[in-house]
Amino acid sequence: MIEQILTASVFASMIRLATPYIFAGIGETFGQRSGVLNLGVDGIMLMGAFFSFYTVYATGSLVLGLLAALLIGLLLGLTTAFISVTLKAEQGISGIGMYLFGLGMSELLFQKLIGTPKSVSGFPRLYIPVLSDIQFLGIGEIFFNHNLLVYLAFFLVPVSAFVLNRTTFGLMIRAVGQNPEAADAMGINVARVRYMTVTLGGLFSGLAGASLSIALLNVFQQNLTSGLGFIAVALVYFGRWKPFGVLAGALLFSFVNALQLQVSAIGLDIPSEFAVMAPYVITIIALVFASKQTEKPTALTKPFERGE
Amino acid sequence: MIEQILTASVFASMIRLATPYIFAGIGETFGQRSGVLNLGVDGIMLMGAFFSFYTVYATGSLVLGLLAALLIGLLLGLTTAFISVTLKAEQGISGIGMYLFGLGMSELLFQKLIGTPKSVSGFPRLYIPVLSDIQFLGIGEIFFNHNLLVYLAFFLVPVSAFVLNRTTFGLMIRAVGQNPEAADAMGINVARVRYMTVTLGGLFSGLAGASLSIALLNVFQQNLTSGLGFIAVALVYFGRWKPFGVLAGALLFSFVNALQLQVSAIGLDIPSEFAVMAPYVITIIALVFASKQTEKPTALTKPFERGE
Amino acid sequence: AQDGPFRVAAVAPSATNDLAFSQSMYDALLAIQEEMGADNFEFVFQEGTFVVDDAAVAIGEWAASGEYDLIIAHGSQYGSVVEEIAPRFPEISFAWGTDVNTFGLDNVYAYTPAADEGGFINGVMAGLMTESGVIGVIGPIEVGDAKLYVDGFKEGVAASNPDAQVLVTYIQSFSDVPLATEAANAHIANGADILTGTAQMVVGPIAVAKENGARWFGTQSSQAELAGEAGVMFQVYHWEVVLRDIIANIKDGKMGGESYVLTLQNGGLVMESAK
Amino acid sequence: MNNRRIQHLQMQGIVKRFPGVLAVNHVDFDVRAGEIHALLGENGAGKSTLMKMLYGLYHPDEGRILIDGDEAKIRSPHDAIQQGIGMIHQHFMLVPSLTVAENIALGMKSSRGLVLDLDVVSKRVRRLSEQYNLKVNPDVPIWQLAVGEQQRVEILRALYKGAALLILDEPTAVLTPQEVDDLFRILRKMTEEGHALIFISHKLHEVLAISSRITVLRDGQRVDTIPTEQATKLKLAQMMVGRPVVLEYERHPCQPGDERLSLSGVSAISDRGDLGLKEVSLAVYGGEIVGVAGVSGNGQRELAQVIAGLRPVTGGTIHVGGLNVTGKPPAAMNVLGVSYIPEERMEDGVIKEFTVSENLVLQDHGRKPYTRGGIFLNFHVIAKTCKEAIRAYEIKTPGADTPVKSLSGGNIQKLVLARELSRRPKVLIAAQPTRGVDIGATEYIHRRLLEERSKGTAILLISEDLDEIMALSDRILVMYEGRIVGEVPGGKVDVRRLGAMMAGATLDSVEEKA
Ligand SMILES: Nc1ncnc2c1ncn2[C@@H]1O[C@H](COP(=O)(O)OP(=O)(O)OP(=O)(O)O)[C@@H](O)[C@H]1O
Ligand SMILES: Nc1ncnc2c1ncn2[C@@H]1O[C@H](COP(=O)(O)OP(=O)(O)OP(=O)(O)O)[C@@H](O)[C@H]1O
Ligand SMILES: [Mg+2]
Ligand SMILES: [Mg+2]
Repeated sequence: MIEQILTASVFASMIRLATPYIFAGIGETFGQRSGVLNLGVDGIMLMGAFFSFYTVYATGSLVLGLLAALLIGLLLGLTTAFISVTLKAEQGISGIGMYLFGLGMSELLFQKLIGTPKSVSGFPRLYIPVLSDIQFLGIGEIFFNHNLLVYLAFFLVPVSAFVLNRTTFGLMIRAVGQNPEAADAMGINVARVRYMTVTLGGLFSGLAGASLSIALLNVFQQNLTSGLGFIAVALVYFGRWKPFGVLAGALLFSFVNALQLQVSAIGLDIPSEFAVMAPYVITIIALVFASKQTEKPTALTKPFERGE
Repeated sequence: MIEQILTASVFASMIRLATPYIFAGIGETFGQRSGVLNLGVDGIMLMGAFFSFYTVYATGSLVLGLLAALLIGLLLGLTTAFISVTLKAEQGISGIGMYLFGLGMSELLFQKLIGTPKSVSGFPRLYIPVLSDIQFLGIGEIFFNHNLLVYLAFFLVPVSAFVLNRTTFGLMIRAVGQNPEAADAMGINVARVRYMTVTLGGLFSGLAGASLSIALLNVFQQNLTSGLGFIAVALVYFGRWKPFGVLAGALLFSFVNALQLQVSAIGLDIPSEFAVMAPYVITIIALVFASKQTEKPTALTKPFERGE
Repeated sequence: AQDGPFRVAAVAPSATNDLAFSQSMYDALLAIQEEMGADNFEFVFQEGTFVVDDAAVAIGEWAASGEYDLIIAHGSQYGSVVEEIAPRFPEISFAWGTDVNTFGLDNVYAYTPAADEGGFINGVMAGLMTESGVIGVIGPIEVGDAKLYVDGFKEGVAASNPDAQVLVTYIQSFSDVPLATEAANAHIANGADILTGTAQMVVGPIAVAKENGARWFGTQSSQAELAGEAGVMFQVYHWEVVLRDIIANIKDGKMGGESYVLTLQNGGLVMESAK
Repeated sequence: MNNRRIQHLQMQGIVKRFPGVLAVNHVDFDVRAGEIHALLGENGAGKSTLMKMLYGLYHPDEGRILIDGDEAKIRSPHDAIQQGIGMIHQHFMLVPSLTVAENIALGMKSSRGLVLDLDVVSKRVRRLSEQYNLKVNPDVPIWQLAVGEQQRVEILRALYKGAALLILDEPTAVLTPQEVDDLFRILRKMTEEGHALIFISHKLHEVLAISSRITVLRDGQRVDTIPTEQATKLKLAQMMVGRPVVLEYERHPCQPGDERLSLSGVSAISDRGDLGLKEVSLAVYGGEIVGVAGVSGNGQRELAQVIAGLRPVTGGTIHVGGLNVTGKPPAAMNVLGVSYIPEERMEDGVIKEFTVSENLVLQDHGRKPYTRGGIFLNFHVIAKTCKEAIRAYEIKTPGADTPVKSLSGGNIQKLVLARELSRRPKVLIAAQPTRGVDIGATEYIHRRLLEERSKGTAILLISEDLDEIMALSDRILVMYEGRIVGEVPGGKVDVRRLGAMMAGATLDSVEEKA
């Protein structure tokens, strides 16, 4: 029974499901560590998903599709930075604004330019000679049977952790997120650091969108993400502002989802109460066990102004 | 042309649309003013909507339906308070947990107990002798042709403003939200005040749900609110933590929606770009004009612990 | 797989209780099972599979197991997967929708509803019934079968009553009941005495029609019970028709190559009137 | 309001442990109606912790509290207030967005039941403030008040609530000499009326002036309790630190070098939106310490921030080493060799959550040798440099990787000093460098500043502590309402004269009177 449920394909599915959460969550982590909450992730994801999809649909080029997602992510990230850093708008509500914008605009463009749901052929699964064939514990299927963007997402986790903890840029990000006044007094350009992290976050959100529309789902439709970006924001809290924490949250969350799929695919009748309660129970458990020693950026959502 | 668009029925529609936002937004205002962010509003609304609907469906009694909504709102409000005040969980993520719970549980119960969408006869429109007949400027139709819960929502706005600004309870709420350490040192029980506001918020969210399912729509269906509770949370920021600010935001938001419906209902062809951009543009404008002199509770989302 | 019961595996993007797209297929499979008997017909149904790669894995595993006679990919986003996997398993039959493209493969069926047909009929009736000459339509987003239905409805009204006004509001959401309700209210306020609409948020407009003495035309499934005396006519999808044909074909050895359209003619679309 | 009087309060055998710290170790303490009992001790000696237990904020692990012989259970501030105990905290416990009257009404019963009676509260506050000569407008929000006024609100609140016993935790740390005099007048009046007072301060002369008994704590233990008549500065300092302390510094005569820093006609807007700095001109030369004296809120903070590049200038020019740096950001000031020890060290000087070593390299992390290629941090070098600094500056910390927030105030100040001085500054701005710092650390910081002076650094010392200004400065500038109203040479200065100038009298008028 257990072997029937916990098959290699469940774990492979978990890894695929986790991919967009990782992209978006890591991007959001950079922003939040520097003190900027971006609630508009989902909107940027939708725009990234649409632009990459449309580019692939129109040109057939996956590379151009990826570039389109990066470009729109960059632009909307810059806009978010402008609104929250330069205009110093309330981050809670301006993020909702960006979400509504991305949601509406991607839908509008979709209707004008495409019309009905179409599919494209997105990033193919990569066959990695020896690795993909490992039968032992299903390792080949679980880890080495995915498309490029899946690998990229997982690769970005250690890279981001390294950047945050071991580089001068990371030190500046953390300083700005914890105490912008002190960072400013130490000669760090608070606004510039925040512009960089928020724009980076936009870029990652764009990638997250592309990972859906041209790598995992290969379709576009209105509200393709259906709130996935908000869950990614929640995962940043869940992961205590650490890239590996975000990864763990994304995997846990995706595992529960994959498990539910598998349970219904093999025709098991598990009471649906279980399915309903699972995310809630997991959330609460995670909260209780979450270390209180967090890296929480104390200046999160606080705009910075000299002489205040 | 303008008279064709800005009819009395558009304003009446605005007032109806605003009702659930007002209930939920005012409830959230109490919680936030005391320093607790409750992101689970939408989940509590769904549960309130379901329980009141089911009670009316089963018993035919509107009074019992209202009580059911209040009861479940109270219970879930207490749960939220327990998680955020006693367990000191991260408010961002625990709210999402409550949302998922309410969403899943209301859907499950709906399927088990009712099955397919049904309708009930909810609160009827009240005819108020002289007032409802005022023809001048359509005042009778706009203001005095609604059901009891609509009046209740609007009545709660000045009451809440009074409670917050002019009562000892309101003073405690504001102190706890701004500086819990100082409030504690003055002998105020910070936890108790927060329990009360968050539970009150739950109660109001339950009412918001009931206003949909047994007063305005008189139907229930899975995810009946479709994220309305999240917008209510955003309206609290928009309204700068003041009941009248929340009211203004709810009316503005609902007015834009009602206007768009009217425009297409009279067969006008307005480019959909307008519809898409409107909420975003309004958000930004509101942010730019929003007074920076806010009542923002500085301890928002911060759990309180003595000796830290 | 010729001996024993006929076995079907199906994958769909949303939940089997969505009261819409996925549920319509799930209900159809249940109906077939009822007809043929649980001994002769078995099926598994993987719901909530919005990640195409996951669907690909499931479809691949089902195909490779050789245990299934028919694999249904219920969602237009699964087209590329079917196109890729089906050629490798010529002895297994695949069906996907909603679309008409079988990729020129002999073991692939495609299916789609002609929602404009029932829309047209509803429209003709609405045109004849309206007294005010104003008819309100509440749609979600201008795509797919919602668009087909609304366009068919407009043509129907134009055919029976060229003077009647059909006013369409797309509320840009499949689920926002409060907004759909006020859209219906706006139509009523502007003189509409007949309403119609599509997608799951129409429960709100139906209640509005009832409350204001207006009449309601529906689509996708029967809303007769909910609409009560307001209800007039409903276009109901019956995927069983397609499934029945496909199963008979497979038993005869014809594995695919055909595309089905649910129509009034073939009984895939049924007009049900309110009592 | 509570009219009960406490005749004798005793704390017996009190113990309080925090994870890894024995903060209070079997301490006996008592206070009687009509007396002021002073509590002395270095940073971290346990003074605040002991008092927070009396006020119900912490709970003792052992020991008991007796009020007039009966054991009292004080589980929360609410209980303490009920017993007639009031406390004025080291960090004020006021809600900034609320008005004075609202802050006082907070947690009190209203005469109108659930509805607030702010007008009644205001009236009573006015009456009380006349009675005690404590000028406060009850209807303004707290954030508009200067620190001294905020303290008056705290005292009024305690009086309003009828506190029979009042704890004052470092009430004078942020006050000017005049304000201290006013405070002492009020405290004496309160003792005459039968209040019992507990007074905490690091300033020995204040303790000698106001108290009737003195208890000294060291490392959580009570060293001794003595009547004030038997105490001297030197004796108290020795009891606190556990070794002899130098209270006078040797100083070489000043040998001014080149002009390092000059301001001409500099103006700036304060946080309150008015002109906080009005056409200030001054110059500081290498090898001298220029002291800036003044009452809190007279533009000293703005002056320091303007020079550090942290506050925009609305008029005038600033030169460093002959270069015009007006309007340059903090980064440029760093490069030019301007070091800044900010007044609010916890807010502006360090990042509390960062480790000691991260804080030490915060400014220069992007420069060699702390980085490789400007991108990667060189942890090896950072660790080594940090260890040296900890040793050289005697920073008491468990290690280089300890978060700064778990260090004591004095040690955090040493850390800031270490960072700023290790950069070999040409100009050093030191704002309130020893505020809230104990005698031992103060002595250390003063010696370091004098060392820096003999190395030829130009030092601008901004302080509200007149003793400090007089002990260290070669020249003293006095600020009043954003202007420099006078300059006197350092050394032997008439405190009364200086005080009068700080209160707004001009140099001429002061000289006339003298
Ligand atoms: N909440 C706490 N948790 C852990 N340790 C604490 C806490 N509060 C105080 N301490 C520790 O207890 C000891 C005594 O601290 P306390 O604040 O009483 O000193 P103090 O005498 O008031 O010093 P200062 O003159 O700096 O105000 C210190 O070592 C301090 O670090
Ligand atoms: N943004 C602000 N706008 C107006 N007033 C403020 C603002 N922020 C703080 N204040 C209050 O104004 C008061 C006076 O501030 P100011 O900086 O002039 O006094 P100060 O000398 O420098 O006080 P301190 O002794 O703490 O340094 C302070 O007590 C502060 O609480
Ligand atoms: Mg202390
Ligand atoms: Mg000052």
